[in-house]
Amino acid sequence: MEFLLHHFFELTISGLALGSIYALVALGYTLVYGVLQLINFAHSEVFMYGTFAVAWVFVFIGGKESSSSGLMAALPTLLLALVVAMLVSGGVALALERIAYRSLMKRNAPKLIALISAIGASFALSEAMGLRDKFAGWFGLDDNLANYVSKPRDIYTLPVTVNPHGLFTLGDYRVTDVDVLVIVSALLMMVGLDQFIRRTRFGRGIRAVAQDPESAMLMGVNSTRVVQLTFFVGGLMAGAAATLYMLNIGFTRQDAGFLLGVKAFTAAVMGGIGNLRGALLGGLVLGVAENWGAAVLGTGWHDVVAFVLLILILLFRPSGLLGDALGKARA
Amino acid sequence: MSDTATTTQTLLEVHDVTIKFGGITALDGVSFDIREGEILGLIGPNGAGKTTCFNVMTGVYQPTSGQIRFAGTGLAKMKRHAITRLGIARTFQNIRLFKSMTALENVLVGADAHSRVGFFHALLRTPLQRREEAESRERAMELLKFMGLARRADELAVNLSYGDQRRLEIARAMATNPKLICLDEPAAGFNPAEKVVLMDLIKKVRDRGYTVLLIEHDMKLVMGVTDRIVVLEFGRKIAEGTPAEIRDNPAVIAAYLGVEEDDAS
Amino acid sequence: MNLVPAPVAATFSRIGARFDNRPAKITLAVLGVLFVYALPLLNIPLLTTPDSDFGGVLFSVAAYALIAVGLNIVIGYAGLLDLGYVGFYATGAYTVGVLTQYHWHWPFFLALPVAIVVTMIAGVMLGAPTLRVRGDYLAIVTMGFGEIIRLVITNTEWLGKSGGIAKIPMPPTIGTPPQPGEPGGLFGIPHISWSTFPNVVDVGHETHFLSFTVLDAIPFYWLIVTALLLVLLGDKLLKDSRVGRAWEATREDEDVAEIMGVPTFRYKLLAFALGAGIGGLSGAMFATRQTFIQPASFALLLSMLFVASVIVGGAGNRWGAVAGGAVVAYLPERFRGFTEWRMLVFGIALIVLATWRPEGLFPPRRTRRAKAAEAEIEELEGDAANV
Amino acid sequence: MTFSSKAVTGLMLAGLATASLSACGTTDSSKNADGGKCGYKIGFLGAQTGPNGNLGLNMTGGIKTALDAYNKDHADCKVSLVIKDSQGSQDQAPPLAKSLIDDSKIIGVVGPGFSGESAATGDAFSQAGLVTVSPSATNVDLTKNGWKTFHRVLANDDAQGPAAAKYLQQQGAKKVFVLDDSEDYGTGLAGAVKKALGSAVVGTDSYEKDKIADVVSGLVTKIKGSGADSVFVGGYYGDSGLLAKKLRQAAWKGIFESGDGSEDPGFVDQAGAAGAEGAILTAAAAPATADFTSKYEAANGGKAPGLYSAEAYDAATALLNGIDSGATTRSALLDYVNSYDKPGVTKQIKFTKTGEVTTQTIYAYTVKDGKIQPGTPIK
Repeated sequence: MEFLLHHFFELTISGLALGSIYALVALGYTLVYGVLQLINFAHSEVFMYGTFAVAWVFVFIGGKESSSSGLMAALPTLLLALVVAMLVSGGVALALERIAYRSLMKRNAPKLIALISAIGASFALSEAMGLRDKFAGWFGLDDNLANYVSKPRDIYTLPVTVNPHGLFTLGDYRVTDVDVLVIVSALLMMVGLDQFIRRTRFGRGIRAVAQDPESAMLMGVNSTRVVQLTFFVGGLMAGAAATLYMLNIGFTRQDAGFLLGVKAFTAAVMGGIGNLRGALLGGLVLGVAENWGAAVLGTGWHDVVAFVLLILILLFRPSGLLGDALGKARA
Repeated sequence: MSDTATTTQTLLEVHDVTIKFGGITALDGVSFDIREGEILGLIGPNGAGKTTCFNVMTGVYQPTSGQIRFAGTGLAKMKRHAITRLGIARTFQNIRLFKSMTALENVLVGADAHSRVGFFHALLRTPLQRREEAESRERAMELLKFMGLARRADELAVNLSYGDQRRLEIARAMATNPKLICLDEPAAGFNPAEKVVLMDLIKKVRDRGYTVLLIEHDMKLVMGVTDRIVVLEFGRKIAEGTPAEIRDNPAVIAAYLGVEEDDAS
Repeated sequence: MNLVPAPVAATFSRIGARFDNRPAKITLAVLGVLFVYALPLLNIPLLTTPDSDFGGVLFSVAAYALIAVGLNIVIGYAGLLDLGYVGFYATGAYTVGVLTQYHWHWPFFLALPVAIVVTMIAGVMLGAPTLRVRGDYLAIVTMGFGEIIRLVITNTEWLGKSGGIAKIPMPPTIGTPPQPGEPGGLFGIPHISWSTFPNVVDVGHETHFLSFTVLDAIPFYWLIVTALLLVLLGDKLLKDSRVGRAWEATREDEDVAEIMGVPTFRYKLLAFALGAGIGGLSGAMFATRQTFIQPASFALLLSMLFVASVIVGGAGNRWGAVAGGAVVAYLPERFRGFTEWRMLVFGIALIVLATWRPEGLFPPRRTRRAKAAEAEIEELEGDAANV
Repeated sequence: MTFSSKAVTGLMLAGLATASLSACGTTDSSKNADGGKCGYKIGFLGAQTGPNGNLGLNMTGGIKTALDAYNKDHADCKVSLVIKDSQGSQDQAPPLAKSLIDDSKIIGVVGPGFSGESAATGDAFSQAGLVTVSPSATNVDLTKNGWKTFHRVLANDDAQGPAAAKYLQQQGAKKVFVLDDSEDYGTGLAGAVKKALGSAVVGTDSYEKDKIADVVSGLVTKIKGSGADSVFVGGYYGDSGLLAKKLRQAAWKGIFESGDGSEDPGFVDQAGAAGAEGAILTAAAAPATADFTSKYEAANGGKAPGLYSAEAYDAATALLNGIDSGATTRSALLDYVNSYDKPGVTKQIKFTKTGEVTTQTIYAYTVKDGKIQPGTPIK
């Protein structure tokens, strides 16, 4: 406890940085759930493909040789990686919608079967990444692409180590530029999305379908298009999260998504699933609470803290911190 | 059989019940009694608080103030299934059957409310369990027959015709062996000929010894079948009396009948 | 028009089904059960896994089937999505581990019922506070519970931490106790070998009846199949009683069920506890077969596979659950020829199955009937539209 | 219509799967104990897929290197390798072990890969008399089970731990923070280090293997806050590398040490050259020779050897030497391995009665200029 108080700012800032990434991924869960009442279990893989896209962009530009750089020097590559990762994740999310869900949704299949399809898609996507050298081998490209596909089941590191620099001091912790960038850009993404949903025509479509798919359709909203858009936007956010994750953590592997996905989903539910601001709050609360809890109880209890907190919150606020749904009334 | 109709003992007592949702007062100091063996009509324009009143009697809502007593027992804080076991059953305005269960099974769920055997009896198939199961089935079939649904016993509820579904709801409610049976707009969507049959049916239900509370829009039906009528408007009771008294009550005519003409179509 | 009124005809056919076919049905059932018991000895070509021990694979198949039947009570009957079922599985396994080896030295068959009871209590303790939260939230709460169980084991000295519990005793052998090189048991049953056709009885390869050793998984398979059959029987008795009706009504419309006098919360809790108990039973069997358990064996992913078993088979149908469990445990083992591709293939297979048969391989009778009715209505509507 | 066409597709898929499977499935042709002069097989039981698939692939790479050399010299009587992918999971291992045991052509096994699967299958191998040589299972207790067939070509945690502790103190460490990854290997090694360090330990903690990304910042705070001048991590390079990087980024100046699980080029990749600089990695293996590296690359399509590759090579070589010498039954090969005494790539390979390798020299490797430098024995 004393330790927590001594290092309060340090633990809180790093918790916020991690929580921002949870929150961005949580958005994908929350959006899809809001519109389809579906747990998009494979969203974690959407994130994972984003992390690889980021690493690959860096390898493409600077080679696999590891080097280090400051944040400012890495910024141009980072921005390019952000764009590519968002597009890759968005694309994977779209493909996921098309292959794993659309025909089920069309036929109004039980929600649970969509969950199975999602689990299957999650396995397949993760394994496909783990077999990337084999796929490259089919085309005889495994030598040319060795930098990208070799050691497929191993960790894949970002070749450039971005060294953070202290900006200002809070308590006795020197807040770094990376901390600030991660938290601020996650918040900006979040605010942008919130505005997008609230103010644009697409956003209205999403809200309309979320509230009442049938009436929305009668009112001329193309629900397939809206669902696609929802997946795509969720994918974009996951791509952004992937970029920040790679900046902060610096490595990935084919199962990196699963671990983070569980947390992000927890964050989404904690905040109130279907609620965008809830995802933000849930992510941040989860990130910080985990960090505090681990500091007091030991790092082995890190995830226990997360899940116990979730259960407690749901017991006292059965619809999450901010209530569920994109403004939908409860039945 | 019908001798109970003449008793005047109070079965259910609604005393000064108020319900507020947020800032809206749905029921405002409503009081009335239901007497054993009668058919009581509860009417009022849309939004008058009929269904709210209904829900508070069956434990779906808790009253903000006031109390409801059933056969001498206060219903406050009682679980909904316990209220059912005490002897209040209901149907739903928008039909809510267990769609993927058969007609017979729907009724059996109601009948189970009073069976005493539990998990271990079921697991071990004890004689007691088998006897009770047989009795339940017999009773359920009898009720289906009473409602004219015997031939459709093994049909999934979702496959029944609209009218059959309405009748099945009544059968299911009766199966819980209630003292009071509350029908929430049972004639909604019926044509005049069907309504006549239904009127008969409701009387027959009462003749079997049940007390009936009827929420209904259709004045003709209400007037034809009820013994007494309570009229609600904006969450308040504005009149109570026999059909004849209500028909002549100027407040009712002003508040209700005019409106009714409009949306009776 | 039929000459015989429909209800009468229906009654007749029902009576007919009950009496006329009864001996045939019983014979079939007995033959089926015998076949299931004999399966690991028969080495049926194509069915037998070429790259892994068939007896061992069948044990996992039966274990998954058992788990799926238990989870089917929770998901299929009561309609509660439980993503943390592995927590109960772990609880059962660790109860046996602690009771028979780590802290005490009880015999297995004494520890087994205790394990079931402990897991049921765990189920009630988890269910009592959480069953009030809404459906999809329950999924994540239970998922958290599954992780909590694993993490608590990982961090608790008393439960062996990450090192796990080793040398868990096997069930006692009936007959001669096994010695090194001597399998013991009551008598040996030769396997069948098709490669030496027509001389198919392979006397060099015997399974010793009720001799529990690490070298032969088949007696364990018999043990767990017996448990599975008993559970299936209990499942049928419950499902056909008012308990089953109450579950079904609750799943269909909880509010209405409550108003019809069904204490829905109590029934949900019962489903949860029963499901948990069966998970515990399966975990206990796993512990004694494996003789070594570690928290790593109870990862979250397993819960997903368990749920997949139930849904793939057809939620709400006990035979569907059995089939689903078998598919999920068997396919990856059968397809070992694919080596590193097999998990990819499995993932794709799940998508294909979901798209191809959204109601599962064996949907419950009701779903089938409802589907048929829906199709009929659609057809009628189609006709109407054409006119 | 759509339904039936889908059904057909499904059936075709299933049919295709079955056809391709039956084509590549192995049938156990012989039930005799001895199946002719040639056609011997050695087995491998360990991960090929799953979270630890990379380590298992390193191992099979080493085995293939040994096997290629052997088969080149014995073109008339080749030995083949049967790989059983356990995904590193102790739950999947037992039936796979049984299927190795049931194939009478398999007379020796490299593996099982990890401690968990070793513990789950040791009894079965021992009762079947099928010799196993593990390239990577280091849990101390494995050799205390009375198994007759278990061997390993690397020192157990009890040998490595004290040496690692000693070396750390020789470097001037006074206050050590000890971490483990909550897995068998990591906790075992970290436990041994803790015991050897005694009161020099100023703090301990554990994270979950492969899940360090969520907790690494908290760990850095803790380590810095404890005032430790050095850190020991019992875990694999994916996790320890990230921790090293984050510690250096947070301007922590102490000594970073980890065990053989981190002695892989992946550690430097993960930590970055600056993060890995000066890190000490202990291992029970002598530095890989250039000769082995080139042979490995030749046999594995140019891929460089990784963690446990050399150990697997040594294990396979011991078995193959036995087959070469005419020890072609299980019992003969078991005897042969028991009395084996030849130099390997990593060390002299000779086993004690319980199956421990006798050479328990621990080497300390230091990272310098982005490379793991050849190690020196810890004395």
